[in-house]
Amino acid sequence: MDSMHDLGGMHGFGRIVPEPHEPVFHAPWEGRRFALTSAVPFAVPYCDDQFRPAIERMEPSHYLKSSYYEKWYEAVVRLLQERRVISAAELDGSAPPAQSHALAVRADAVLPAIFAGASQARPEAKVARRFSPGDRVRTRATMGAGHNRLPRYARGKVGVVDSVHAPFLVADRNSIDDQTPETLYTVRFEASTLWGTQAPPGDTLSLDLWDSYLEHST
Amino acid sequence: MDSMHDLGGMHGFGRIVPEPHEPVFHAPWEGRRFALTSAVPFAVPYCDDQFRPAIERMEPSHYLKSSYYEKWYEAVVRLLQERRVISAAELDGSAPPAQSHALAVRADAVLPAIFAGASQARPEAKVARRFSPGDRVRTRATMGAGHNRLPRYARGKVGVVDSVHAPFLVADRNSIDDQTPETLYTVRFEASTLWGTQAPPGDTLSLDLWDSYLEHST
Amino acid sequence: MSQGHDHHHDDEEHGVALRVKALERVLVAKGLVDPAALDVFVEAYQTKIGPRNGAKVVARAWSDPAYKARLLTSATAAIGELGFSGLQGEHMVIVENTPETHNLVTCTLCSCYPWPVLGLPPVWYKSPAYRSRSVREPRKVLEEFGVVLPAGKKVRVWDSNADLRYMVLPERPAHTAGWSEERLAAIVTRDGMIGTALV
Amino acid sequence: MSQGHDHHHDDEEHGVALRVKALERVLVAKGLVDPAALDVFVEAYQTKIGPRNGAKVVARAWSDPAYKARLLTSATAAIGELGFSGLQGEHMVIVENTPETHNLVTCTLCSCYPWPVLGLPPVWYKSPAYRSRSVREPRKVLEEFGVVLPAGKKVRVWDSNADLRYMVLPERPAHTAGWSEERLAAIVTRDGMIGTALV
Repeated sequence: MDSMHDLGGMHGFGRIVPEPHEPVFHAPWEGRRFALTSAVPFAVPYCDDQFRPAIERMEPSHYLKSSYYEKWYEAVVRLLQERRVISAAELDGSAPPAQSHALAVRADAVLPAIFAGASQARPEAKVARRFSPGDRVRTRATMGAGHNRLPRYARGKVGVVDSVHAPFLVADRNSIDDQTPETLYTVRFEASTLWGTQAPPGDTLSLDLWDSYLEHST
Repeated sequence: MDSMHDLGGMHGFGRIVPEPHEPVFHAPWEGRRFALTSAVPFAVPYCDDQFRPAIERMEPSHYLKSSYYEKWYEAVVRLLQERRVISAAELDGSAPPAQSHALAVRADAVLPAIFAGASQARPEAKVARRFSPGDRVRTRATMGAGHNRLPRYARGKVGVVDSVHAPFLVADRNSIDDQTPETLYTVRFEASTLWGTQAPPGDTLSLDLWDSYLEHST
Repeated sequence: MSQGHDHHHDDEEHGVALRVKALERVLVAKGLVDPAALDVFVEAYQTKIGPRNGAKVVARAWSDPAYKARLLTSATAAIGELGFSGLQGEHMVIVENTPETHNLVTCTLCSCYPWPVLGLPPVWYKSPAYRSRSVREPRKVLEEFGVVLPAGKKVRVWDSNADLRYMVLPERPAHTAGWSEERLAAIVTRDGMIGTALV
Repeated sequence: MSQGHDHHHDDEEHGVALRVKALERVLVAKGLVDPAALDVFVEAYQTKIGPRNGAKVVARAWSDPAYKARLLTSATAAIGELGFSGLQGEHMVIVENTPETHNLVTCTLCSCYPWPVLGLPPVWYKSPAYRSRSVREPRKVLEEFGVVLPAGKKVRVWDSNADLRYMVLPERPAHTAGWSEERLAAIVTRDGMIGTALV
């Protein structure tokens, strides 16, 4: 999906404005909103690879204008509605909330869940490992209309495999409930390959790319 | 410049909404605004290749939200200010307008100027013509931070030269007052080259590309 | 623009109108524009330069094989024969729809459009939706415009990114045999010459 | 967020606060979330999980060569030794700044960030400005943050686009010889571990 989220290398967004002494949450409702989006997937399971496309489907200028927690909030509401867990009428208060069969995460389970994480590695999976460190690889030139994690700026580009990792679920497929894993590689690109000859020689950029994102290059 | 204007192939903009019986101008001020942006370059010469980058420098979400005549209006004001033809104080009314030395286009010169056009072809120029119809060419993989007319979706892509045109001023250079022309070619790409294998076989897309945008391909 | 005529919208529009008027006043006072010249620009694109010009070109091409041949090889000159020329049409290319091929014109980078034959572009042509989708999913776009192509017909998209300006020559409908040029011109639509309609 | 506290902004903020409260009410009523669990999430990231964790990792690596070796080869496990683990840090990679190389971490596609060691990302890290520019002109970005690199130092950018999460191990400042881990940890900043500061 070549949506507004794929910002790498775009011009026109101006200066970066750090906020001095930025608090974790700017107001109680911001913390509450973060907590809601964190707690919901325990009751209504969805993974990041389903959550992210829900964000990516936001209307582009709204995407640019909204804060990140706001994006999360909208994505959660969208996912809950699409899965018919919640209705528009329940949301706007015109219908009383119907009891769901899902199980809310208990307060005492939260910290253990945070510290356990949610790894998408599948170390035991038998999968192809077509590339080795030092191999020159070319990334796919085009991606489809579905969710994927190959930024536009790195398509059809030649880099070198830096390291080989475990098999991981592939974002593209996992977003549509296909949990076939693939080997993940860290691939290093010369900055000049990505941005042209003005880029300082020797500067590099690395991305983590699944096996099917790559082909051998000369 | 990889700004918000380079929209080709992006997802998320929704349905196209034609306006039934759309008038040429929706209100008198819209016609007036169009006319202003059309008349000013006669007095303060700038070409489309300088006008467009002024639009492309708009803040991205503002770019998306504003109508096209609004973009023109802002670009004209920006160019006039950058060239010190008009001051912020004159614009906001806090200083009286100072008489300029530029010559406004006369009413009786407008129609002849419209019908004459403003060709950027330089048919007599002696320039390289490295490619011929039928040649396979690859477009440049990266463009710099300057103005250019090679959309991101068509970078590093292989197509076939369909036709060869006259030498034309090159947008990139013309935007910075370098009027060295180059041969222009129409290059045809398979849709699947640009968008992937989901694209219907046989569908194509054509772009008009200057000599330096291309290299020979196998 | 015609939508959402609520109070907020009217306020906004009023603000823009005032800003435009203020700029005109300053530019006139500085001697950079002549209000009478502005009138000529507005009137030219409201009355002289619009899709009726393109329709005449199409009708002539449908009626006169020799003209059509000139139009397809030397579009700018052939269009000039009918008195149409100038800004944003200095280098015209006519792309012909055939039983095998449907053509669609767009401009993804801005709003390039063949003014001498089609006038100023409609708002939708300049919208992010059309600009983003026309190149990537032209068949879906055509469907939204009500154009369903027969299976096997190829789509050619022309992204007007440089100095050439494109206009589509639609297929002449079968039922128009013997029609006068004037009658033919009356059925040719702006969208037909962009490629978002069949005629 | 701290800027522009005008009336309009306050209104908007009030609207968001109400919407969040309304959603919480509905989700609680439906049995999808437990308000007490929400409290735990908020508290965890306000008090337990933040850049002080990462600073401890850095200070340990600066003080203990064997730990540093483990950290650079098996980052997740080495970070786990200090009790930090979990969501958005399941597969950690530590990238070491050296006299030859400066590292910068970003996420152009969303907001990936190593939560167990750095907590939740600051607003600027998630901004279009940082996401668009960090990969294309990292040196200009660093300059804006006040980091001017000596000539010849290479920049390596890490765009966290998949399952790995990156943290920078800054160079230990020369003047800190003999300092305790606690004292060292106190000088390590969040930005130093993102790469937008030297320490």
